[in-house]
Amino acid sequence: MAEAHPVGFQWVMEAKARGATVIHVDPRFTRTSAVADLHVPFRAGADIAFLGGLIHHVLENELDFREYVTTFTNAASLVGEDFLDTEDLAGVFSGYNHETGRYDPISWQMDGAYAAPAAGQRDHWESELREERARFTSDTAGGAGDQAYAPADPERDDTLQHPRCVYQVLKRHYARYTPEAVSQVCGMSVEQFLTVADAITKNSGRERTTAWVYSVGWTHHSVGVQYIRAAAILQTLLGNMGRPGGGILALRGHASIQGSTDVPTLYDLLPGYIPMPNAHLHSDLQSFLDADAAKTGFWGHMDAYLISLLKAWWGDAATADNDFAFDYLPRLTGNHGTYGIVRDQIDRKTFGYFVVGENPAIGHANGKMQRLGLANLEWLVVRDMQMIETATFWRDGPEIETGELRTEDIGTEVFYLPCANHTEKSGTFTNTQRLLQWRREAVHPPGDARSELHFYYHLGRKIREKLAGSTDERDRPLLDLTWDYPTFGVHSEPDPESVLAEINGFDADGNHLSSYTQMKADGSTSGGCWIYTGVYRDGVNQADRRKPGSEQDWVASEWGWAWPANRRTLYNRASADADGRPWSERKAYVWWDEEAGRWTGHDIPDFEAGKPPSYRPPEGATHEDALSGTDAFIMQADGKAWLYAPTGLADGPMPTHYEPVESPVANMLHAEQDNPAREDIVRAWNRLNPSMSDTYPYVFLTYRLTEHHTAGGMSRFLPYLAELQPEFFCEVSPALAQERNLEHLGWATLISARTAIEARVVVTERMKPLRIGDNVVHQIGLPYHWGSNGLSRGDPANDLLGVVMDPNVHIQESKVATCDIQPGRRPRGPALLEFVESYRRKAGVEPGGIT
Amino acid sequence: MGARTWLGEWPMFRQATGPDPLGRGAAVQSPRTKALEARTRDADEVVKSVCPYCAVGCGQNIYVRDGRITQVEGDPDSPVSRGRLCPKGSASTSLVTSPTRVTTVRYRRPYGTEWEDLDLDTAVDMIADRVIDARRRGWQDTDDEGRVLRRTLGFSSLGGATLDNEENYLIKKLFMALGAIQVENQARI
Amino acid sequence: MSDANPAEMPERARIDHDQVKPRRDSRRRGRGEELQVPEAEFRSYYGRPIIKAPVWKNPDVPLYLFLGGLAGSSSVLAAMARATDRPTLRRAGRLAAAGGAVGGTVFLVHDLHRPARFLHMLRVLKPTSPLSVGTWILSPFATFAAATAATELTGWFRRTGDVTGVAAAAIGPALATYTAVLFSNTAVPVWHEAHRHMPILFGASAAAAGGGAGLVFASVRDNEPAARLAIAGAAVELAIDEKMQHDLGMLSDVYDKGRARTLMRASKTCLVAGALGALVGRRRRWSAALSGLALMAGSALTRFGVFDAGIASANDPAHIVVPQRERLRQRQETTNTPSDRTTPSDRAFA
Amino acid sequence: MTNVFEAFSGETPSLSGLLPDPTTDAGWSGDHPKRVGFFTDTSVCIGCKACEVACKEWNLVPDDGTDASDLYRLTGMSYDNTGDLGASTWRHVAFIEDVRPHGTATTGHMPSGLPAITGGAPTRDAATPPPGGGTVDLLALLPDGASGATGGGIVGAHGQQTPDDERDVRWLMASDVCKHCTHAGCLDNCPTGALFRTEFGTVVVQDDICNGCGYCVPSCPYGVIDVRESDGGAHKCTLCYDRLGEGLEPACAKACPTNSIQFGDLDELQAAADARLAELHGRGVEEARLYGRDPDDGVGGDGAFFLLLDEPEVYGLPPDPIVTTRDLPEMWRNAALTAVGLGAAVVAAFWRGRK
Repeated sequence: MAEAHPVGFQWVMEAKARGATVIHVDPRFTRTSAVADLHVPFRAGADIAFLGGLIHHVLENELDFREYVTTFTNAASLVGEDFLDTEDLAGVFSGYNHETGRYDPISWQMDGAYAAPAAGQRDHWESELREERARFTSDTAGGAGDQAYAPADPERDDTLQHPRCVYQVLKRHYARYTPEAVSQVCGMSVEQFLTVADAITKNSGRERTTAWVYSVGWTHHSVGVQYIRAAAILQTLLGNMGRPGGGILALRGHASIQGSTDVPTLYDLLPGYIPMPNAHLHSDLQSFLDADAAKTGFWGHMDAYLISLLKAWWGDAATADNDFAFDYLPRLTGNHGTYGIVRDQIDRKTFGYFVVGENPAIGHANGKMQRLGLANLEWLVVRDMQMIETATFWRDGPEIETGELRTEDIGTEVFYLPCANHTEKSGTFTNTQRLLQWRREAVHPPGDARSELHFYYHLGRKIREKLAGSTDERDRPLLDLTWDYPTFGVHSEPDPESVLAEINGFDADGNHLSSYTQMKADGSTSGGCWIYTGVYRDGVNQADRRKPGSEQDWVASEWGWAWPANRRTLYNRASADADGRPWSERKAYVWWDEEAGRWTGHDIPDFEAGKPPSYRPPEGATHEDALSGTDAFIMQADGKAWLYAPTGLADGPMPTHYEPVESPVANMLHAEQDNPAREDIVRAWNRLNPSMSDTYPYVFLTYRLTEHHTAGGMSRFLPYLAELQPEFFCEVSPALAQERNLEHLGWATLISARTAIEARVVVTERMKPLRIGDNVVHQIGLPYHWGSNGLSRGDPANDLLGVVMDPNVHIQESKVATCDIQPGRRPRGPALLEFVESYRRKAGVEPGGIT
Repeated sequence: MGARTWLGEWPMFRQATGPDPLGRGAAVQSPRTKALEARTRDADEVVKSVCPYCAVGCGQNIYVRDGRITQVEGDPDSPVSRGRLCPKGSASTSLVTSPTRVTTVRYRRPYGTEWEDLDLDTAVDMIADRVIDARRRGWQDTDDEGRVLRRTLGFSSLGGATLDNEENYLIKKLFMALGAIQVENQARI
Repeated sequence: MSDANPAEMPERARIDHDQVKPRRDSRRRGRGEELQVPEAEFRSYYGRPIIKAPVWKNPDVPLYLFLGGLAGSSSVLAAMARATDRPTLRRAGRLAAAGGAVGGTVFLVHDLHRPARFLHMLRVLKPTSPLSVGTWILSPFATFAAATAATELTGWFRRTGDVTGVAAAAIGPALATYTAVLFSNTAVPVWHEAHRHMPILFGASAAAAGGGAGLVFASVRDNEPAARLAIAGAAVELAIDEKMQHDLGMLSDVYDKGRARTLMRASKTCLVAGALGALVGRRRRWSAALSGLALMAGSALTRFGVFDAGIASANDPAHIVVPQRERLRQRQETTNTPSDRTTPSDRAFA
Repeated sequence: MTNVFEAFSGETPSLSGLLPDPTTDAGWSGDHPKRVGFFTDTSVCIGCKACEVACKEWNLVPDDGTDASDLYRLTGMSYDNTGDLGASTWRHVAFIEDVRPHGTATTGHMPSGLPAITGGAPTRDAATPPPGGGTVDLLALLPDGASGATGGGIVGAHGQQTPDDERDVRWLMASDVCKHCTHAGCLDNCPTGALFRTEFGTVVVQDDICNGCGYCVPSCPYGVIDVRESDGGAHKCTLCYDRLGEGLEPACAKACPTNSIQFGDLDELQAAADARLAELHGRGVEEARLYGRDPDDGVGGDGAFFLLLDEPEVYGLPPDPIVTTRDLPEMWRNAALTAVGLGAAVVAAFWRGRK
């Protein structure tokens, strides 16, 4: 955190100064480790073993916050009798189809209740199953479907003793994750593990909370989603969710990466985590809502959210008669994630590509794959501030040097359009804690530089003009689109506040909505992203509120605006006990004011303000009315935190340790080596290193440095930053340096089945060899910021990576893979290809290539 | 300048006559130094902004003078950052005033070996044509089983994590209306 | 050495020259080769220099030192020659004084990185700054010496020339010795620690140079005082140099290696040869001139040697750490307290 | 104020020693602002280098990173690639990777207040198999492990490293800066008055005056100031003199994410530093010490002082710096006497000379 989010880290340092214990668990010894109370080095890719060990420690010693667990979680619910655990099936759960490599989750269901599957791959379900369960469910992606839930309540055992209750199922599942096993798998000592376990359990409960902070070190894995699930289970058991100083905090790496998920430029989501409709199941609006919208909880209002969105987009053209233009939305049939898109580019199935503020030739896994995609396009639009490698791949990409591609043979037409920077346009970023902050324009962009708002607005305007008068049915959505934003200035810049107002939404009279609860399913309201409704409440740009922090309390709720409804901590009802009293005075955050008959506190309650703790839903209640006064997790259909997830995951209801796809060691916990449900791309340009290979014996991990930013477009070109970390380097331990004759500051060549790259060697005691079972595992650290352009240059670390993905979210495993390392510089030109091929031959990997 | 003034300005004279005989402080201060002031003092305006690098969302104050940014630094009012910035955020002035920044359209024709110049309006027009063409060629009305798709796979988009919400909103909205489902960004990476 | 713990910190005790990043100034590149470390164990930051070596130009500054000394002693020699009616010695001294002063000024200005601002030196007179004081010594001296030389050459205003000659002579010795303070009042260990020796060394060196110049340019009839002065200067210079290096202790290692060693050895050879030559060969014109040249060369080489030794000393972290540690240790012993209030005894944790 | 003779006779501490108010000593009237400075607490430094960048941005200092071939190069000194303070690096973050036997470092470890782990594994050495039954002979796995301790360049320099060793790695970071000494050698030696003490008690180069004589460079006992090749002027931290006048804090202190760099009135900073030191010592961080805080040290105390976690020289700081001006009266005396001696020698050379 100190490394990539230094300013956020000030709060950790402040907590430390007040007596908090800071523990850093990371394969690397980073700047965070330097100031942490304890650094626990361990093996990359072993996090679930570690977290599972902690869960085991909590359950085995009954250290969970029992009152919290019984009040707010599904610990007491009984799992259906059909469920079989990895303990029973040699490392896989019941429902695994060995031929398709996918799970059928029907056996994971709770006893007596169906829950809809959710986040994960479309077309996940076997067709007979799909039909059987279509009455209840739909397959969707993203967050929304998680909560789709049939009304029946599962069987419970509030004593937590029933062998099929979640608590016991969990306990059995993690029984083998003993401290000794953790030590073996992770390469940390039992003492270190127990120190951590002791610290987090002692610092959880009524009086204290523990927070976990993670970044892409947890998500960039073939089991990435389950990493987060494991942390969620642990935090829920310890009662650290919805409470001040608790939670699982994702540190995101881009200014508005949270915003780009909320208002998604993602294929599988509509704004506000409404899933994209799927061709298989969603023939019309009603079937979509039936299948996907929960009946209970706040997702019960998905109809209002979605219809308001359709009204925002298609205005008067969206009527009750035409399903509010639901049919204007394109349909999904499968995975269209970024790696699939690039594969289609290479196969020339898709012809054009907009790359805006991103540098995939450097920043994405398997750089060769990315550049081959670019080279097979018909046209490419790059919008950036500096001349990044993605725009220049055709003249100086690594494949030009090796002769795999020739500039004269690359047919891609490239448009490089300069863009405005953050000071040259107004708009909102959504930061990592869901806070929308408005930036005001300071100066006009120079030359041809324009904002994306300008570019896309005018591009859309031109396309609409060119297609005006078309009678083609497929052009209707375009021509009916509400696309008339007021513009200003010499460049006719669209007014971003008018866009924000549209996102916020209007009621039937054209007044700005002040809350998503005002949205209606009858088409009388509009709103582009329901979770953002309220940001323009009263016609005031709430994201532009700037009451100084020094003039507010510590929650600072009058600075910017947090979704939803300006709540700063989600599910904060859980900061009070079943009766609505704070768990402790020290940890008071939101509580029930009996006299006023309202929830109150430091933050805006993430709960219906007037619903008393004693409320119990009447029979047949729907929507939020179906949740009781203790159901703090209001977006969940059952209002509970799920320790066991009967649905929504493509790779099991409970996190299980699988080795990374490229691992130097065997899975010591389960017979199954790696995630059986993972996604692969089997192509010549994406060969994988075999696990436990002598040819690729070392683990490497990629990461950022404080001094640079992602793929370097905003840092490598600036002298003040370039000079601070001037060259690409690899970090190796003295022991590995000795083993491979690597010299400090000398060159090393790193080789994987994809390619070979060279880096300066930095020998440092911060890297440590680990004992994993009977093996000694060496890990190599690779910051990934470099490319061929800019002031500070070097080979791209991501070129070394292959693409293998988590089945839930299609995110690549880029935080751990294997390689070999040799002293000296890499071969140049065609010799490089032969060099890499020789390694593949030696390892028994199929030949590489560019097709 | 009269001789008297000149003499009075001569540090040695001030050394001899003032309280700084060793010439280490007040006596040797130059008129320019005396007139020194922070360059942010004469800013035409101070614009409230947010750091463009990571997702912490640190507040920034942008100092503008004559339509140019003279300084970017932390906004002490921000309860997120309390005026502090990391090295990248601190380099924001360099970022926005970078001499290597490209500010004109660059165009590489198919199989071309060099960049060419292109008018911005022409470029956007050409892109619009290509979008329409790729959309048509990649269009799918139904899948193999006859289910309605109403979409195009002709082109795709990547990026958005450093863009504003309003911009992402327009991208998603436009692409949905075009039937283009292949919109992705860094959040998947 | 109070604290170094070589067993525990082996890597700190050695300097890996490859690890010393060259200063980015191209001007100074390559000095790392001279960087030498004594046997003593100490800790440092990657073996890098702690203080900055002077950025003064070579040969400008050593030559300035030499010329200042030459001019300073020559001016007195000239005045005395005038008083004792030794016209060739007078003429030689006056011209040497003026030449030295003017040449020295040129080198001094040239050494500035912003030479156009030379006159900024005249803004102030700072007694804390040897260079400021030196400027106020050099300026009038150069004026007087140049005026004197002008009268000498032209034959005009002879009486005025005699007066200015005396004035120059009154300032001259100060010009010869202030440069020792100029060097000693820096953080360069081998210069500062020798601040008691350096004035004598530089004064003696000035005597050798001035005397040498007299031997070169004056007739054998007039050159006896010059020979005496030169011989005495050389003798004192040789002696004080020995003493200085002895008193410097570990710091003197910079005189025992590299270019400084070569220069100092050459200097000694020249001085000895010149002094002997002056002693026995003063009465022959050619041998007097040769001896004079050798003495002048010896004087100049000393300045170059001292300069180089200073650079090497500044670049050597051991020269900073080891003596300062020793100083701390002694202070702790004398006060018998566990160091300063804010500084715990080092490595108490070890 | 003081006069020259008092200063040089040692009657006033103008040249060295305890000088409570160097600002007034430099001729500023009694109602000058309080002396300001930096307290850099390296125990909370995360080495982010925001200070380096913020400084350069504000002061328009050129980048300092290219070598002779105009390329940016790694130095190999951990994450430090700017090397040292200089004309174009006014804040410099040092990185020290320090390895020591397990249990000897108190920084970076669980506070002693935390309960001990009951039944925790005993400390192991490399020869003992780890709990859980690892059986591999580790030394056999590591080629030449035992004998290679001194071989292989830096590898050997670190000694033997094994997966099972019990060594603590510390990574110390410290942002160095001009010390703004009470007795500043650079200022004293500056012959033009370009370097001067401001009304805030700080030491600043006036770029319009400096003629690049370079005397300040070796005068600094900390190696701070240097002449910039490109413009010939001497440059160093000004403690953001132009900002102070506006009531702004210096750019580095403002940017510093963890408040490792604290700016303020010097007396308050000293009090804060003393309290912080006591706190750390109370927590068992015995190696913490203040550097440059004492007003009676060799430079009369620093305007910018530090809390360090190791010996100063480890950070590239001199352990006991002095201002050489302290010895200046003696040096002048010696030089004057020598000058007289030289004059006398010349006169003597004419004694009874034969013509």
